[in-house]
Formats: sequence, C-alpha cells, structure tokens
Amino acid sequence: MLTISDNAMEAVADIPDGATVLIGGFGPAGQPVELIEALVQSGTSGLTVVNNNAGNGEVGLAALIGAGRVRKIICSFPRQHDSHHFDAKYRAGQIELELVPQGNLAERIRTAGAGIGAFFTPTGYGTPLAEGKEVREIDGRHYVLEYPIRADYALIKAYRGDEAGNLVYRKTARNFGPVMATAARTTIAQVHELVPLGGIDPEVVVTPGVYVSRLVLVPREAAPEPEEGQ
Amino acid sequence: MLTISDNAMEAVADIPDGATVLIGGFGPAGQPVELIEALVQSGTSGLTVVNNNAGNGEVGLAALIGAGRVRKIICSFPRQHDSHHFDAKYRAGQIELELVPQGNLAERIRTAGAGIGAFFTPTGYGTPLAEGKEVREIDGRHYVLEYPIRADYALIKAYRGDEAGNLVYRKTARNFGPVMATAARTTIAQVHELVPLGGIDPEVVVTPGVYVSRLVLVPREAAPEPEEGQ
Amino acid sequence: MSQNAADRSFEGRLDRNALAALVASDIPHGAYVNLGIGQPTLVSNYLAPGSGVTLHTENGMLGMGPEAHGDEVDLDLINAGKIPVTELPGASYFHHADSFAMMRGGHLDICVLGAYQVSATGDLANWHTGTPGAIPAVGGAMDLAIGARDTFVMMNLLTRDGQSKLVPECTYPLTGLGCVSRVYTDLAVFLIEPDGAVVRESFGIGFEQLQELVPVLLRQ
Amino acid sequence: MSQNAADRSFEGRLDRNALAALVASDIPHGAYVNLGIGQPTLVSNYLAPGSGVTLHTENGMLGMGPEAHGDEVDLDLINAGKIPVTELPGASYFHHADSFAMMRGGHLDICVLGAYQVSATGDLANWHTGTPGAIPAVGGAMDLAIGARDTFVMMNLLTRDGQSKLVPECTYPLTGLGCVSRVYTDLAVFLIEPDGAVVRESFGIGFEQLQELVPVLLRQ
Repeated sequence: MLTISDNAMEAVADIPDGATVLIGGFGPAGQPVELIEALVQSGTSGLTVVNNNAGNGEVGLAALIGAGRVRKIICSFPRQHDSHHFDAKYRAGQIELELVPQGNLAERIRTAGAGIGAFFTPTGYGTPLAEGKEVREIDGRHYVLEYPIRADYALIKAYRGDEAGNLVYRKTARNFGPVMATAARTTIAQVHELVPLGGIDPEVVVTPGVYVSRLVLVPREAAPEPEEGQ
Repeated sequence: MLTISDNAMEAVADIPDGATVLIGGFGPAGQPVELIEALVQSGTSGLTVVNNNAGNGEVGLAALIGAGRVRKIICSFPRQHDSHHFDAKYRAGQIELELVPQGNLAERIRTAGAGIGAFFTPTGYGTPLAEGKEVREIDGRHYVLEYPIRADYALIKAYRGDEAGNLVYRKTARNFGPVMATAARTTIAQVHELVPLGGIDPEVVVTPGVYVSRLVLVPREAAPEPEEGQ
Repeated sequence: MSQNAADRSFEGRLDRNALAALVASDIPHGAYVNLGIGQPTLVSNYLAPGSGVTLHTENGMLGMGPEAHGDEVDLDLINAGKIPVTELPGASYFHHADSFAMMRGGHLDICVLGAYQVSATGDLANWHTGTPGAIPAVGGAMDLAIGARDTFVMMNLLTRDGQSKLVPECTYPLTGLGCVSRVYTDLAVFLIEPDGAVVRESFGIGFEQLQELVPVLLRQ
Repeated sequence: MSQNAADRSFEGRLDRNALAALVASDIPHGAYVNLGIGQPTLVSNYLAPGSGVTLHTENGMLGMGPEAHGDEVDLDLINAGKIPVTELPGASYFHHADSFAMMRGGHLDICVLGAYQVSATGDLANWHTGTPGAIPAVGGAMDLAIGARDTFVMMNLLTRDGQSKLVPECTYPLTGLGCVSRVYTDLAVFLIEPDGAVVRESFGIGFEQLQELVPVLLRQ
C-alpha cells in the first residue's frame, strides 16, 4: 500500500545498516539524487548497492560511497572519468566489487521481480566474468546460469507518479527504474510531479502502483523544462 | 525493415506449410482475426500454432482449426464453451496439444525474444505438466526448467501503428501481442490506425518498430468507438 | 449420506454469497488481489468502494472495475473469464509476460481460487478431474496458485456425494504444492498451518461433527 | 617498428573518419544498428538522413538522433557514453531489461565495437587490458558483442608498438567468443569466415606486406 512521504529523509529513514539497495539511474540520468543524499544524511552504513555505475563526481551515489557507507557494489561500469570516490575506496580495499555485464545485471534484477529462479544467458560465456559459473549448451549455443538479484529496498526516480503509485519516466532516464521497482521488498520513488488518480492514462503506465511502496515529491529544479509528453 | 502490406492476404502470402506461428489474443480480445482469415484463404497447412486458447466460435483461430490447417497447438486453455472446432479435432486425434500454464507460456515466448536459453520457473512444479522436465531447488524453492518458444511468424493485432512499425495496443487486447512480436522471425501486425512517423509519442510505444516486419491496416468496423487514449 | 441430505442437515451453513462476503471482509485495506474464475469472482461484489482493494486480472490489468453492462461493454476490456469489465481510476495495462511476472514474483497479496480438493498441507487440485477423455485446460491456475503471498480457496466442503474436499492427500491432478493458506467453505474456514489444519470458525456445525466429516486431523 | 613509423609508412591508410565513412557505407538501408562508445560513434556522422538506419542505444532507446548542442541538451536524454543526444521521429524508449532483451535476442542487425584484439576465429577482447591494479569495467560490451546479427569491429590494425591486433588467439581477457564477423582497420578490412580471415580490401598496403604484419593466415 502506497505511502506519500513528506520528504526524502522520511522516505529512507527505516533503511537499516547492511541493507541491499537497488539504486536507479544510468550515470546521472534517472539517478534518485535526493533519496541518496537523504541516505547519506541518515548515517546508514554497510550497504550493498546495485547500480549500473559507481557514482559520478560528488553527488548522489558518489557521495554515499565517499562517506564510506557502501560495503559492496554490484555494477557493470564502475570506472568513469569522475568516479574518483569509488576508485579511491576500491584501491584502498574498502569496497567490494561484483562486476556484472550490463544486460545480465538488468535481467538478473528483472528475474528477481518475476519470480524466476535462474536463467541461462549467452552473455559472458567463455569470459572471465563467467568463471566458476555453471554453463550449458542448448541447441548449439553456450550459456551461463545467472541468478536473481533481490533487494531490501529500491530507490528510483520517475517523472510523474499518481496516488496509486503508478509511474511514468522521462526519455532515457527510464533505464533501470522499472525493473528495480519490481525486485525490492520496499520500493521508494522520487517524482517530479504527483497527480491524482486518473492523472496518468492507464495505457501509458510504465511501473504499475503495485510495485511502489513510497512516493516522495521532489520538484524539478533549475533543470531544463521537459518537453510535452510523459 | 517494415513493409506496409496492402491487405491481409498479401501480408501472410509467404507463410509456408509446416510453419510455427504465434497468434496473439486472449480469447477474442486482441485476436488478429483478419490475418488468420487470410491464412485460412491462403490454404497453408500443417501449422504449429501458439495461442492462449484454441479458438472461439467460427471465426479466426477456430476457423483455421476447423479447416484442418493446424497440426499442433501450444496453448494454456483450449477447452472453452465455444471451442467446438478444436474439441472435435482433438477427440478425433487430428490435432496435437501441448498444454502450458499461461504464465510459463508468456515467459517462454518472452525468453525466445530475449535470447535466453532456458529458465527455472516455480509454476507447475510437482504437477503433471512438469512430468519429465528437469527440476532444481534454488534457495529452498523448487523450480522446473522451461525452454523458449520460437516461431517463424507472429500474427498480432495492435491498435495503432506508425511508419517505423511502432505499435500501441488497446486495454486488455494488449495481452500476448508485445511478447509474441519479439519471438518470431517475421512479425505481421494488423492495426486499426496507421499514422506517420511522429504520430506515436516515443514514451508510450509498447512494441518498438524493430520487432515488426509487416503492417496491414484493418479499419475498425461497427465495433464501439474506442475512448480517447493510445 | 447424500450432499442434499448433508445440506439440509446444516441449517447454518453459508451460501455462496455469504461466503463471498466473508472472504471480502478478510481482505485487508490496500491489498492487491486476484479473484479466480467462478465462485471467487463473487467476492468483488462485497468489496466496498472504500476498501482500497485493487483487483488484478492476469490478462493484463490492475485496477479492474465491476462487470460492464450496456454501453460500457468494450470487447477490448475483459477479465480472465473473458467477461467484459470496466476500468477504475488509477488502473494500468501491461502485457501477459509482465502480468504473470507480477503474479509469479509474489507482488499480489491474495489470490482467491476455487478447488476440487485441498490437502492438509495446502496442496491444491483445481484444474483437471483426470477423467479419461476430458480435454485438459490449465489457463493461469498453476501460476495463480503459487504466485500470490497468500492463496485462499473457496469451495463447498463436501462433494455432491458427501465426500470431504479437504483431504489428507489430493487424488486429482495437482495445480500446486503447499500453496493454499486458507480454505473458505460453506461449513467452516480452515487455516492451513505448518503443523496442520486449524478450524477458525464453523457455520451450523460443531467441531466434533466437522471432524467426523473431514478425514484430516483438525485443531481448534 | 614504432606505430608512428608504421603510420608514416602507409600513406594510403584510412584515418578514423574515412574508416567511419566506409563502415557507414556498408550498413544496408533500413538496418537497426548499435554503435559502441569511442571510434564507432563516428559512424553516425556518415549515415545520411535517407539511409533509413535506426540507431539503438542500450540505455533504452531506438531512433537516437545526433549529439545534442545548446538548447537541445536534455540531461534525461543521453547515449550509452552518457553524451546528450537527440530524438528522431519514430523513436521509442524502453527500460534496461527490454533494451538488452532486444540486443541479446538478435533483433539488431549490426553492432560496431572497438577492440584491443580480435582473433582469427572472431573472438573479441575489448573490455579489459588485464593490467594488474586496473579497475575493471565491462558495461554492455559483452552483451553487445554476442547480441547483434553481425558484430563489426573498428580499430587500428597495429598497436602503438607495431603489433597486430588481429591475432591467432586473444591474450587479453575475452569479451565474447566467435562473435566478430568483420574487422575494419586503417590498413584493411577483414572478413572473419568459418575457414579463416579474408582480406576484403586494403589501404596503402599490398596483400603480401599485410600478411607480414599479421600473424594470422590471410586469404584474398
């Protein structure tokens, strides 16, 4: 059942030390910066974080890593030109890294949400990232067995939410949000707009409200006005 | 690359005897009746058909089965009050039936489109429909290994298509269309409306054009006018 | 004794509508629920507009409204039983793979299903009588049985010839293993717990008499 | 010999832009294409508006337009290299699992990637040098390598110290096995066929000289 939180701090207040947290976004696009900053303020530590990257610059996920709150990160592309917080922790042996090919990362998260036990993927077969994993030949092609990535919490960013928790996203900021919303026990979404029931056409809902536990309104700042559309 | 076919007959003309054909729809909703009727007229036989049901009344899939063109059907719910064409063929031993739980049917089709080799599903474990299948316990839960359902052709019905082949559906007529479109070598869609590029908001596309090979316009008949929306 | 005899001998037994009302009253505010075809569909008649309950239909919709009548009928908007229905504000549509991912992934709170038999350990048989020559059809039954957080069964406790449908072990082909958590019947509500079946309440029949009818050790 | 020496000794070798133009000219009308980060991105500059080519970016879009500038920049609309881009008419957005299903499922015609090494049997190494202490990052490389119907590689044929990057067997960590079908280099275009590497054309270098540089048996 949906809760509308008054602010980001309240929305993340019960995330305990040691939790596994899916964090949406592909680089900065779709990253729920305000929710992550609230997590930094809350002081929660020992987190396992799942994100495509490992933080950019000084804000959001980078700040969480910089503050030493992340014990382990599961991601596809940690090393970026502005991932210095992660780089320093990694080189100092202060953060564990599980590197996952991006498509397998997305599919493992979907699988968790979809109640599938495991799946055979061709991606990574024969490479160092499949070492030690079960492999199988099916119809002449080689596959690696991959398991779901489940989480306690998901923090995601959408564009618009309604009072049933239905969400729509904006352009490529959609990325991991819809699958992460399905794979956590508690999904917390920050939205730029909160509309009444009926405010989103049922045909265009991307994340049905059943997947969303908490919504918090974070008005769009000085960023460019979005074009017309969902 | 998309072809706009002049009519349903032209769209299905190259489907050969013995082909495997995914046919969209859940009962009558979303069933591409005009494409199926064209298939009946074309005379193609020995088909393996994948649909949730096994035909209703006299039209569409029921007519195809009644005409003796279907060698095998893969479906979840063949027996309905108006499935007499199927019932007769089945009792006469003239059609083979592979019965698949509905969720496994949808997921096996998605899996084919998504390049996954096989997946462990909890659905059906311990039941007659899992007999002879590989099973495995993962994290204390029992699963059955299921394989993709790939096809030569998919025949689906959407509401609106654009000149890039992008599709949107209408209400619960969406059902199997979007996953079937991904799992066939050639996907043929009938639409009620054909609009120019830009005629569908990129945020609300359900089936991206890459999945669609042929579109044919089948104007909505006397049926009730749809409400506003996609 | 025959079922008719049995019926008459339990004056306080619940009829289908009273049973549906009871199930509805046990569904918590805000729950996401799937109601199976047949008897379970009656439950929707007893979910008050303020119940906050959201109905899922596995053919691709959340926020399903009541059955459609007259001008409301739209052949593109049907439920899993292929009956025209309506759409409530806050609804959403999705495709079949997404719909069953929602079910199988444990996101729905409650699924209410009919049954031929339920075992003392919560095994469910509701898709096939196993009769030779019958055309089998499973639909979404196996997915629904194991998908929701709780699976409730609604059925008459006794068959037409007076046999208990709550059994030590199902003899009909199974739909799912250990998936049923509650059994709502005309004569009693049973909770299927790890250490056996518990009678939560009974209707027009005492515990001892119930135990005589049911070949499963019951607890009060 | 050093790469600089090598560069100077092949006057007719293609520069990055000429190579990108060549790749673009080999992409058929109507193709769906993913262009990897770095050198492959240049190919988009040579796809004429009438080419009918639709670009996929794995972060969730088909119908990607050119890089955005000035007022066009929208931080919610970026490519896989996290560069702001634009949207063309007929575009569509989808989430990451759907995007990689599209790639992995073989629905895209061509993927163009950079490489550290390609083997004579089409193995690709392009994600990790294996240098001790380097932070590994794979992104979508392994999915892209094996997903499209054809995977083309664009690279300089020689390393800075003059070693061929077309090799009998990759020594760098692999990205995918047997996945590359064509290798576009500054000195030659190689087709990776079941029975070995074929030189389709060469630039400023003869076949014999090319064979001397490349430790893989070449065919004409």
